[in-house]
Amino acid sequence: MTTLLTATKVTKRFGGLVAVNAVDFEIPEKSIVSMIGPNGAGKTTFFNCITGFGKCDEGEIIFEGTPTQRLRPDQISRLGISRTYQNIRLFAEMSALENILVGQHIFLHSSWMSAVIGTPKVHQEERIALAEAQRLLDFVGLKGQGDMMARNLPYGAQRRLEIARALATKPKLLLLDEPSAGMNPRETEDLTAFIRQLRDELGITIFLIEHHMRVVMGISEHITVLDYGEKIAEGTPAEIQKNPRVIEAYLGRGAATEGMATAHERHSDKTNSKLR
Amino acid sequence: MRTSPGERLLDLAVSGVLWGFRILLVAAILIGTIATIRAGKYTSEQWIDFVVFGISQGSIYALIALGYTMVYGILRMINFAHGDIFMTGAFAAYFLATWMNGTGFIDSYPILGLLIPILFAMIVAGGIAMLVERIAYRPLRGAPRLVPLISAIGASFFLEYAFRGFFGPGVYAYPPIKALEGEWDILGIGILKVQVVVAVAAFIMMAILYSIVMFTKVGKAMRAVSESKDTAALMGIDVNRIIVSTFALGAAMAGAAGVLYSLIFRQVGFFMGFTPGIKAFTAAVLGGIGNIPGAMVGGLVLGIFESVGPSLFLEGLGITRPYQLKDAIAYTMLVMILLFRPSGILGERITTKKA
Amino acid sequence: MTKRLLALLSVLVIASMALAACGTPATEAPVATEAPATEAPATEAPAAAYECTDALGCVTIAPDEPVHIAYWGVLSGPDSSLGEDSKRGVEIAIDDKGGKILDHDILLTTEDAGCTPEGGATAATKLATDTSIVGLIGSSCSDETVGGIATLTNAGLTTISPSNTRPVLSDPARGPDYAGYLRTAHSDAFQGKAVAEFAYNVLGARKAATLHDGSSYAQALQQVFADNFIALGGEIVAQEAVAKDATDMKPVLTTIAAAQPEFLYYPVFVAVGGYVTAQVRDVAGLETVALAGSDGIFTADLLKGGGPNTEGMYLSSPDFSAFTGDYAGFIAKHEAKYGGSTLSTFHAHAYDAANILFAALEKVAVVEADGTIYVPRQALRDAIYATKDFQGITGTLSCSPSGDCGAPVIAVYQIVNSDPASWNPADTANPNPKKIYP
Amino acid sequence: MKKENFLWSAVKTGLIVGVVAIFICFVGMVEVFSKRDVIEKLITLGQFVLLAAMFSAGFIASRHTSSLLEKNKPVSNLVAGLVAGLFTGLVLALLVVVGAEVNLRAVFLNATTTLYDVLTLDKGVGNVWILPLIGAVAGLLGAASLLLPQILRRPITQALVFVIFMAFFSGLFRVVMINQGSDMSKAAKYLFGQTGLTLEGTLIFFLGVIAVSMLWSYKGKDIQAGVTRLPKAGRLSLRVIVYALIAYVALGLPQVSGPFIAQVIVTVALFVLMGLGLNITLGFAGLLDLGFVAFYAIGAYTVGLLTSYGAFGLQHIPFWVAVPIAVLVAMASGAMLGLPVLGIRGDYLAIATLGFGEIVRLLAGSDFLAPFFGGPQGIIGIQKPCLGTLGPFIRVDVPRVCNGLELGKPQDIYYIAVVSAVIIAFVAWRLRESRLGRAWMAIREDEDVAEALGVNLIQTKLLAYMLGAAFAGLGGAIFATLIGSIFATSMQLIVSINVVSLIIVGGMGSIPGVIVGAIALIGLPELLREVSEFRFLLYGATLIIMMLAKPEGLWPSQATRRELHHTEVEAGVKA
Repeated sequence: MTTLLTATKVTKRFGGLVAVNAVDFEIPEKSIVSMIGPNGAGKTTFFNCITGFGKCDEGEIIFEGTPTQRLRPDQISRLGISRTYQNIRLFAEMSALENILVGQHIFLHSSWMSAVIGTPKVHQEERIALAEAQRLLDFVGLKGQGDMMARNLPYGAQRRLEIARALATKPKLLLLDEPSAGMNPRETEDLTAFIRQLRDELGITIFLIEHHMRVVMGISEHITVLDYGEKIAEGTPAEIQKNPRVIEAYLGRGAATEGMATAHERHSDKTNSKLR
Repeated sequence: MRTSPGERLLDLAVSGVLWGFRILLVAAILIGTIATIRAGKYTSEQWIDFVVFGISQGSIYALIALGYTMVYGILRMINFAHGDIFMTGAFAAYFLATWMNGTGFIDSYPILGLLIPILFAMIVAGGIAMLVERIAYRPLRGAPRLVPLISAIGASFFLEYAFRGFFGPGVYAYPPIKALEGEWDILGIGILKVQVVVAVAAFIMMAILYSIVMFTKVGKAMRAVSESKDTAALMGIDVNRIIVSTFALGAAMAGAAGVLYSLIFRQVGFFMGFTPGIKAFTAAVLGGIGNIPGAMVGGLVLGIFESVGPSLFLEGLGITRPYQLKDAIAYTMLVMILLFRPSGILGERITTKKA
Repeated sequence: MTKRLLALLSVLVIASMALAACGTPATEAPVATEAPATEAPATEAPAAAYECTDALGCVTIAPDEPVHIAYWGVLSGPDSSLGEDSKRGVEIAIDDKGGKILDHDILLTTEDAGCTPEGGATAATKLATDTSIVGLIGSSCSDETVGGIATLTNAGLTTISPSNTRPVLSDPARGPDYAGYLRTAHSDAFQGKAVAEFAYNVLGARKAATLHDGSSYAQALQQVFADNFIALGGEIVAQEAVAKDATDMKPVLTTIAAAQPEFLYYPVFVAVGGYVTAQVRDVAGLETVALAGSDGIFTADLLKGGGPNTEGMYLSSPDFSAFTGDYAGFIAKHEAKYGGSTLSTFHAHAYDAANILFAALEKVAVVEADGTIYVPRQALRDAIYATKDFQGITGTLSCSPSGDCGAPVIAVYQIVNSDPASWNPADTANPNPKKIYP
Repeated sequence: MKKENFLWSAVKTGLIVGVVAIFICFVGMVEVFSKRDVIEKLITLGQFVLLAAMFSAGFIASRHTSSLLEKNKPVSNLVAGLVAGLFTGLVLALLVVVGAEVNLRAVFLNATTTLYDVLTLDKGVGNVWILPLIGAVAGLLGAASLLLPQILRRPITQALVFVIFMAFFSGLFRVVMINQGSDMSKAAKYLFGQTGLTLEGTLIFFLGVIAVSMLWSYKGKDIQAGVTRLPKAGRLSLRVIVYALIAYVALGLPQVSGPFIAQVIVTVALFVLMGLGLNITLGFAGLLDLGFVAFYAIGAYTVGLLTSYGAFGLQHIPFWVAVPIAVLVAMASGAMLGLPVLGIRGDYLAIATLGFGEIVRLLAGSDFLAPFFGGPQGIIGIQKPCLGTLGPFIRVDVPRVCNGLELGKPQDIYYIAVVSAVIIAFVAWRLRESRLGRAWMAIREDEDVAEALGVNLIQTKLLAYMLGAAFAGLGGAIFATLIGSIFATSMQLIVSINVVSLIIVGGMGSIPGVIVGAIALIGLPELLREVSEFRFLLYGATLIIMMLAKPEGLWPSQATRRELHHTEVEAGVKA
């Protein structure tokens, strides 16, 4: 298996605080890998480094042989990296369909002038894009809700729409930031199956941050554990579950799995309240 | 997928132009300054005068800017009517002071003759601001960001032209305080008494405001509300009351500024708030909007740039009638500072979520 | 969609009904502007024998209708005191007529022109549409006239401005668009020259500086002064400018001080004038410089804004000793009607302008037995141009073929008392300011 | 919580409205309006305003009473209205009494004896009791109006509003009608007096509107249903007819209405152009630009410099050639502005652009650049557009002769302006529906996410600035030729503020909203030039009221609309 993304000694500081400290990381092609760790461990920051949101201070990230740290987020997305957000960030005042169409932006090439004139090429392009957007909408199970304004969709649908929008960029690597946050067990199960489907059917490599241990352990092939910005462990789910440092990291703050569960719940509360 | 050559060209052009712009500005300033200084038209006393004039003007900008910045900090809203609140304060003080002057009170008790109108102006301005907040802003809380802005613009027009209706389009002369005529000698420099009083009063006022915000219960509540209205409400803070008191406090500062302004410039009229309002808003942004010390710094920087800039930068560049372009300098400075520090001199670095 | 369509449809039905109602004559009758007010008095009043032969047509006023005149000028925005001031002059003139002319009520319409050319254009267009208007007073700002005068002239109207001073407006080569334009205010060409002569010959100044506020009035006037001063042999050591809304003048005055002038001329408006005067003595190097302004600040408001420093200041203005009429009486009426003092300089000019219009109207109007009035427009215009030795309160006025009615007698006054209450240039015993030149 | 006594609440309402009425008096409105009639020789506008205040006091009190009392008792509603009106009248009476003793004029200029005369109907202070009496009656009527059944209330309200509207603009209608010829002139004189409606006119309008409104409420549903029942082809032809009618009205309007209305419409169209431009930068891309007048100025100055035969004209090129150049120059300046402020966000951007607008105005009017732009003396002698060829230069200071049709009058410029506005609206609509439009909106919603989805922020934002600027530049170009002269003083910050306001009032991001907003905020005030003193007062009040009543704008964007439609459908399905 070839490596899709390699990160070497990635470091990010906020003032005196080292959020991510010299983390080495690899994502094999067509795999599902996860990153876990307590709240504030630097997982999302690491995500941001990969997608170019906040440039990392040191280290190197190479995606399919291209160093990405000097690229802007839009250029990185063109390389084939796409993501979702911890607290859903849809374009609230746009319809669901339009949200996905924005995701297709990089595949549309008509200039504004030809759009004004309305050349046949533009119409053609738009028609294809619309069909594709519709297909993605159906794919994530939002059939018939394309005209709904994103902010008016129910929570679960918003999550799925966000994934559909990320898929519209035809990514090779999809970064999911706590996709199961705020979901009930039933929805979580569906989600797990859906993520698998993405990898198996579309061949997309998945990198996920997740608090929900059942999801993580269930689908990940490889797990990295971050604590205080440092990588404290990595390996298969089975290895991680046994790793003493991981247990300590979580246990040290209270209870082992309960602790994780509470953290998770607290977190999903937060996301919920932010929604409206 | 790789970036297209056209796109790379655009990137290059953008950063080229940006840097060109920065370099050009800095070069223009340097060349202008050097040329002016080498021409030696002004004595060092005159340079000091320029700075002193700038400080007194700047401290008034700062006082008005405080209101902008406080309201912005809490509501993320540009209170466009703030300049006109300043005007209402000046009018209130004018009528009181004229009456007091008629009775000879001001001449016999100059300090009280200064303080009472200021207090009165603060009360009137605060009251009007509360009224404006109640009618034009409160029902719009939670509306899209620009809706309160338009309402504020409407309030600004309304106040201006209501006062024009009340008091006519002419100007009124603020009564002079005899005790404040002449100069004081400070460190060997003769400085006008009025200017000293205005600058000192402005600083005292700002210090009081700063301590209110930092150390009192209300101030703490204000800061809490500015962090998050919801959380503050959960903590048992009456958010509405805090917002109203923020408006009132900011408006009181503007009212006081109105009196100080009238003391220096002596003219009170219905349109007097417009330009200082815009300038103070600029000052607030310059310092980093939402930040109280930032408003002070922004006001002073703006005042000094306006005063010194035309002579120092423009004359050396051979630009005729430089003072006509005083405001252009102020705004160019603003853009330049934002180019180097996109969130103002003392502003928070992270502006992502604020907009 | 259907609902919206329907709403639209209903609006359109109403609109088309209205259009049909008033649209039919659009094909029959020629378009309004082409034949203004020739609206057949023959059909209207069959008894009347008068037939309008005027080149510009006539205004017909039925027995029960008022005589309609209009005032246009700046009535909103920061400059509104200028326009409001003139408007009051017109209103007092109407009051003095008892509100009646030729036994008809006088109806005054006002239009805001906002001190901008586009405001002037819009106001003029609106007024030109109203065929009942006989004559106009206005505009306030020269910019407004530039924007609107062609429209008014072409509509056959005549306007008398009380406060435009830009020289080009009454230039002999001003062009046919200005045929309907006269003014009782004086051209700045006279004024700048008078001040220059005063400064050079009387005060003996050789180094002068000027300051203007970016308005076209001030900029032009200080340039006239500078040209004349240089022509006399003097030196202009500094020509500076500030923005119209500037308040802190000390920096620019410091710049002027560096050039060490003996005479500082700032022919600006009241706001800037007040600020400059109040602050000028505080600037090192300008403690003793002679100060001079012009008619833009020839008002008690300058004393309010300028304070004690105004004492000793020179102001050029129309010569008030030539004010033959009862200016004090005018001021008393003003006080009674509006409370407080006048707002600007040109109320008296507006009063005179209105009276010139009335006089001309009384001269040319044809009054029928039943009270119907016909006002031939060209004749009215000619009558205004023919005004000679009119006894106004600003002096004895005669209109030139290029539209200058104001007596170009410019005097220089000196302020002797900085108390606004003492302002009375027309007083014979204790005038303030006092005329000192010529 | 114990509910308030309804009488006490009515007293409060009466007092508050009374204070508002005093405000209206002191602003000077009552006195000035008392010189204008609503119905000739019967009721002046000033009296009407006061009556309306008392009436609404009664109305508000009555409505409040309904909410206070559990059981609906019409008598208490009427009593509340009476009390409220009475107290409003009492407050005003108090003003008269106090005013007779104390010289309020020392502070409030409009507290004149004329005002007191108006308030007491010229009957003197001794008869001041008449005020509360009138107040009580008006309040009672106000309360009674609430009790009317809906079927009557709506037509009466509509008729009243229409009559007031006609009375307010009577001068305008009268002049337009008189200019149509003698028949219309007679009709005009029958309907309109010198400053208001005649009694006959009032009755005709009042009854006419009531009739139409009643008809609509009885038959409206049938007509609506009739249209929906039409076959597709029928509806299509109906639509074609409607569009043809619109075109017919648009073409004929300036010829009928005369130059003033044409000029007002041109002004509105210019603001529509600017509004559409800013709608791209602000409405679509969310970039708050408070210096938008700069591009307008640049467009105007470019045309001025290129076509003027005055002192500063560079070339006497034809208008039609100058306009595209002006648009391109404005576009370039849009890029010039856009580049340095690319990284600035939110309100920082607002003030930076405001600065840009001010810099452009200051430079254009400055002495420093006066040799190029005329400084305060402006650029005059801008050539009018000519359909046909322009004659050769004869002298620099003489306009070239137009061999053909010269479009000099406002009615002619009208066509240029309206056609431009229609074309630009179409362009804006196409842009909105394109990939670029979606990218702009994505930036407006969340800049970071848009970038992460591959939207090139630099390119997209720059295009927003450039296209917005181009539209405004076109507006400026037409402005220059309409007025024939340009001065820097025309390019004030207030223009930018107006443009921002009209976009929000119309509905942000909505193209028809821009047009509606421009009509409401630019067209109406232009028509109100007669009441110039209160123009901006009313304008300010309107802005506040509109934001309170319809914060989403008068004609919200399609997304909102579609959303509403969607919920409607859902509701339909459920039902």
